[in-house]
Amino acid sequence: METYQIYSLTSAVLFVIGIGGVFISRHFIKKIIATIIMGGGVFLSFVSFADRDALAFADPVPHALVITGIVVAVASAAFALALARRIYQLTEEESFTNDK
Amino acid sequence: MSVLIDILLAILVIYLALQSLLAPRLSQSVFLFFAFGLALALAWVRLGAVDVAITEAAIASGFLGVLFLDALRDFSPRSSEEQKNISTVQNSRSRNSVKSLLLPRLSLVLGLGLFLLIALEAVWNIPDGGGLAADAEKLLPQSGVEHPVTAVLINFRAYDTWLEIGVILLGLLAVFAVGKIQIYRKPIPVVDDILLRQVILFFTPVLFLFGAFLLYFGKTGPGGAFQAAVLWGAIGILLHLGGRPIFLLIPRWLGQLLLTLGLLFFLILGFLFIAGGATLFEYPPAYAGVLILIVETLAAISIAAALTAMFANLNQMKKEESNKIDSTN
Amino acid sequence: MTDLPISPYPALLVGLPILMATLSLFFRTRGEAIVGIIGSLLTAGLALIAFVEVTKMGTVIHILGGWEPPLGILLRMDPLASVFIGMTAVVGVFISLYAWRYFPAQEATNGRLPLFWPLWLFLWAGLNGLFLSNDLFNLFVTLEVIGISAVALAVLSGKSPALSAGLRYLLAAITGSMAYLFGVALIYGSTGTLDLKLLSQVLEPGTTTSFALLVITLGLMIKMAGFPFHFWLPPAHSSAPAPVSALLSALVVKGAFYILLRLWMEVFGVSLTYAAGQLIGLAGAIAVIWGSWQAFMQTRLKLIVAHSSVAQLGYLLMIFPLIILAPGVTADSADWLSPVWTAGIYQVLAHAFAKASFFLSAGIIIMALGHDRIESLRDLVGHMRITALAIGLAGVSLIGLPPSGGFMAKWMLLKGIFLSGQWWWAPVVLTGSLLSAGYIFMLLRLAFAPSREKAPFRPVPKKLEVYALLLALGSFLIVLPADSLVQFLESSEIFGSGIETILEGGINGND
Amino acid sequence: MDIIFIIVSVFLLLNIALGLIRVWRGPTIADRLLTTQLFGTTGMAILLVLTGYLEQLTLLNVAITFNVLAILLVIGLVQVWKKKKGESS
Amino acid sequence: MIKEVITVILLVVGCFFFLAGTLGLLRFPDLFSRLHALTKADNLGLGFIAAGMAVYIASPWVAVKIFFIWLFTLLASSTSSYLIARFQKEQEQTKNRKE
Repeated sequence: METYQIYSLTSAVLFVIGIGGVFISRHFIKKIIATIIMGGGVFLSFVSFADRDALAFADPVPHALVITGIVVAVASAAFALALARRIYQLTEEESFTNDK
Repeated sequence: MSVLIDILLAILVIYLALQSLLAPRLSQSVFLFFAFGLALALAWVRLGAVDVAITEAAIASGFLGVLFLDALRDFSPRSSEEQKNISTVQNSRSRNSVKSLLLPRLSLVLGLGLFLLIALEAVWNIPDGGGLAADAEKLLPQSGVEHPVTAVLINFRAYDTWLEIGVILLGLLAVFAVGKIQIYRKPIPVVDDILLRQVILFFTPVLFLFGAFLLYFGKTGPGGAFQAAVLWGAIGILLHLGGRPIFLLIPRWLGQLLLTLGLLFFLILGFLFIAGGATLFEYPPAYAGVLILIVETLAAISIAAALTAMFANLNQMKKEESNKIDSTN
Repeated sequence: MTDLPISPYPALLVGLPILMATLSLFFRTRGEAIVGIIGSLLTAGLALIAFVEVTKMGTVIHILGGWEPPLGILLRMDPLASVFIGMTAVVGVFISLYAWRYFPAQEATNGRLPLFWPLWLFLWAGLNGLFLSNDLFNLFVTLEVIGISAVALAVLSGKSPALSAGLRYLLAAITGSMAYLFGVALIYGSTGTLDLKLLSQVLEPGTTTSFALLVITLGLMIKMAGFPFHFWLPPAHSSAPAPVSALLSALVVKGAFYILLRLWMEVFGVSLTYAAGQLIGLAGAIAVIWGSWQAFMQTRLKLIVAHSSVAQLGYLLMIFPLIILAPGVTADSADWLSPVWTAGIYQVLAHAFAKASFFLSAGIIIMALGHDRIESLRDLVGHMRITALAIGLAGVSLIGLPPSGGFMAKWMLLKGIFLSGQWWWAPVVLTGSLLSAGYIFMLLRLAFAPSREKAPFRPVPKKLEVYALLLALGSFLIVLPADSLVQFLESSEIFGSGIETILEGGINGND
Repeated sequence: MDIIFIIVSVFLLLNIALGLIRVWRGPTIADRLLTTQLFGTTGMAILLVLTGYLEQLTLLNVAITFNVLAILLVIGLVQVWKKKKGESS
Repeated sequence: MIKEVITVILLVVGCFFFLAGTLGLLRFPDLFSRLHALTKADNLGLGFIAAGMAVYIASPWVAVKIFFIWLFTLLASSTSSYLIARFQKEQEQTKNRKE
C-alpha cells in the first residue's frame, strides 16, 4: 500500500463523515465544522493524487488548487459563523428549529 | 515501515473528525477541531505539500480557530446552572424524539455507509499516474518564478487566484452584511497586563518579518502570498486583541484602500495587458518575476486586512447593538 | 480549440463588474448606488456587445495568461453561454433599475441596505464567469462567488427569519460545492486535466467516473434545489428583499443548472446511463408535483412564488432523462433532441423573466400593503392596474399558456417526451401545469374580486410597476425570435456535433 | 537511521493521541487549551523529526507557523474571554 | 557514526520528556500543576529533539534556524502558560466572588 493510497482512502472517509455531519448534527457550529471536515477530505484527495508520480517534484497544480480551495472554504466558513452568531444573538437559537 | 506513520496519522485524523462532530459539548468539539487541523497539516507534510501545510496550519487552524473561540464565547451557556438546565431539557427532548428519529437516522447512516463504500471503491480505482507535473515542469522557466506551486497560483492559473482574492473580499462584505456594517467605532481598552502587551509588541515585528520572508521565499520554495497574508493578518488580530484596532487608527479611505488594493491592482494590471494586445494576466516574460512579486505583496496586504476586518467585525458583534440599525457606511 | 477567434470580451465580462463593485466600496450610500447602477448598465451593455460579436463570429475564446489548457484556463463564449449571459444582462438590468428606485423608497421602513450594489455586481461577475468558464475547478470558484454573494444578498434585511434561511442556504451551498469539488478531484485524479473540452476526449467510463458524476450531480442538485434538496429554497427566496428574491430565483439557481447541462451533454457522455437519467427525471417530476402543490397551499404571495420556483426547476431536471434513450430504442437524433433542449433553454428564459417579474410585483405589493398575505390582494386590479397585469402575464407564462415562452417550453418538452418514447413523463407535465394554473387563477380571482372595505393601498412609484411589467412582457417576447435563436444555438458544439457521441455513449456504455 | 525517525514520529503521534484524553475530561476551557499547547509543541517536534527524515528543510517554516498559531490561539482565548467577563459585569 | 549515536540519544531523551509531559497532563490533579508539567517537560523535550536534529543535519545555518525556532517556542509557551494560569485564576476569583 502506497502512502498516497492511505491518504486517498482517508479522504473518502473524511468526506463521508463531513457530509453525514452536515445533515445529522444539530448545532450550527457543528454543522459548520462538518463542512470544513468535508472540505478537508476533498483537499486531501486532491493532494494525495498529486503525490503518486515518482517525478522530480509533486504535481503542483493540485497544491495550488487546494490552497485556493482552503482560502475559499475559510471565507465561507467565516460568513456562516457570522450568520450563526447573529441568529443566536437575535433569537437564542442554536440549531434550526424544525429538524434538518 | 514509514507506512506506520501514515496509518497512525490517518486513524488520528479520522478519529478527530468523528469526535469533533460527536463530542457532547461544544468546547470539546471546537478544540478537537483544532487538533484535526493540526493533524491534517501533518498529513500535508507527509504528502509533500509543504505550501498546503503552511496554509492549513495558518488559516484553517489558526484563523478559523480564533474565530471559533470567539464564537464559543457567544454560544457557551452563561453559568453552570443554566448549562445543567439546558442539558436536561435537551436530554428529555432527545429521549422523546429518539424513537421517531430512529428510522430516518438509521437509514441515513446506512445510506452513508453505502456511499462510503462506493467512494472508497472509486478512490481505490484511481490510476497511479497522470497529472500535470510534466507540463508544469516544462513551462516553469517561462513563468518568472522557480517554485512550481507559486507559478501555478500566480501565473498559470492567475485567474482562479484573482477570483479567490475577490472571494475573500466578498466574504468580508458578507460578514458586514450580517452585522449591518458596524465597522467597530468604540475604542477597545488597551491591555493592562504588561507581559501581554510586551508579547504582542514583540510578536508584531517577528510575524511581520516571517511573513515577508515567506512572501519572498515563495519565489523559490514553499510560501507565498496566502501564507504571508495570514501571518500579517495575525498581526492585525493580535493588535486588535491588545486594544489597538488598526481600522480605528487609520483613516477610512486608507482602510478601504488596503482592503481592495490587491484585487484592484491585479485586475487593472490585467486590463492593461488586454489594452496592450495580450490577454488577461498575461505577464510580459521579461517583467514577470517583478510583477508577480508586486502582485503577491499587494494581495497579501489586502487579504491580511480582510482577515483582520473579518475578525474585528465578528469580535465586535454585540447583542446590544443588534436591533439598532447603523446607517453610517 | 485554441484556433477559435480570440476576443477580450469574455475577460471584460468578468472583470468589469468586479472593478465596479470594488470601486463602489469607496463611496458612501448614495455614491455607492450611483457607481452600482453605472456598473450594471456598463456590464449589460458589454454583455450585449459580446452577444452580437458571438452571433457574428461564432464561438470566441480568451486564453487567460496566454497559457493553454490543460495547465492554463480558457474562457469560452459559445452560443449557449452567450444566450445565458444575454439573459442575465437583460433581467439584471431591469432588476438593477428596479432596485435603484426600490431601496430609496424602502429606506423609511427597512433602513438602508448599503451593500446591495457591490454584492450584486460580484454576483453578476460570478454568473458571467460561470457561463464562460471551461475549467472544472474554475467553475467551483465561480460557484463559491455566486453562493456567498447570493446568501449575503438574501440576508441583507438582517431580520432573524432571513438570517436563519440564509444560514440554511449557505450550508446547503457549501455542501453542494464541496460535493462538486470531490467529483472534480476524482476526475483530475483519473485524467489529469480539468479542461472540459479535453476531458470529453480523454474521460473513460469506470467506477471512478461514475462516482464522480454522481457526486457532481448531487452537489449541483443541492445548489439548484433539486427535489430532495429543495428545503432551503422557499424560506431563503421568500425572506429576501424583493429585487434580491428576483435575482436569486431568476438567475442564481440557473447557474448550477447550466453546469449540469454542460457536464452531462459535453463531458460525461461516456458514463451516462439510462437509469441515471430516469432517476434525475424522477426527482424533477416529484419536484414539479410537490412544488406546485405546496405553492397552491400557501397563503403568502412570496411563498407561493418561491414554491413555484421549486416546481419550475423540476421541469429543467426533466429534460435530462430525455437526452438518454432506453437501451434498444433508436431514434433519429436531430428530430428528437432538438425539441428537448429547445424546451430546456426556453424554460430557463421564460422562468427567468416571469419569475423576476413575479417577485418584483410581490415587492411592489408588499410596499403598498405592508405585507403579502394573499387575502388582501382583493381589488388589486382597481388600485394597481399595471402590477396586476404583470402578475397576470407572468402567471400565464408560468402555467404555460400560449403564446408565452412558458408555453413554448412545455410544448417542446411534451414533443420531446413523445419523440423519445418516454411517454410516462407527459402526465407530470400536464398535472404540473394544472396545479400552477390553480394557484395563478386563485391569485387572479382575488385580484379581480371587489374589495369589501376601503383598501389600504399606499402609493408606489409608477416606474417600479413598469419595470415588472416589462419583464413579464419579456417572457412573451422571447418567443418571437425562436427560429433564429434555435438556429444560433444549433451552431454550438454542445448541440451540434456533440449529439452523436452522447447517443452512442448513452446506449452502449462506451465507445 | 530512518527507522529511528519513524519510531520517534510514531511515538510522538501516540503521545498526541494520549493527550486527547484531556480534551475529553476538561473540565475547564483552560484545560482544553492546554492540549492545543501540547499538540503545538509535539507537532513541532514531529515536524523537526520529519525534516531530518524527508530531508526537506522547508518544513522548518511549517514549524514556525505552528508556533505562531499556538500563541495566537492562547492570546485569542485569554483576551476574548476576558472581554466576555467585562461585558457581563 | 558518532553523529548518529548522539542524534539517537538526544531523540530518545526528548521522547522521554514528551512522555513525561503527557503523563503529567493526564495524571496531575489541577490545572496549575498540569500546566507546570506540560510546559516545562515538553519544551525540554522539544529542545532535545531540536538539538538532535541540528546535530543530524549538521549545517550551521540550519542549526541557527532550529535554535531560533526553539527560542520562539520557549517564549511563546512560557507566555501562554502565564496567560492561561492568570486567566484561570481570574475565572476562579470571579466564581468565588459570586458564591
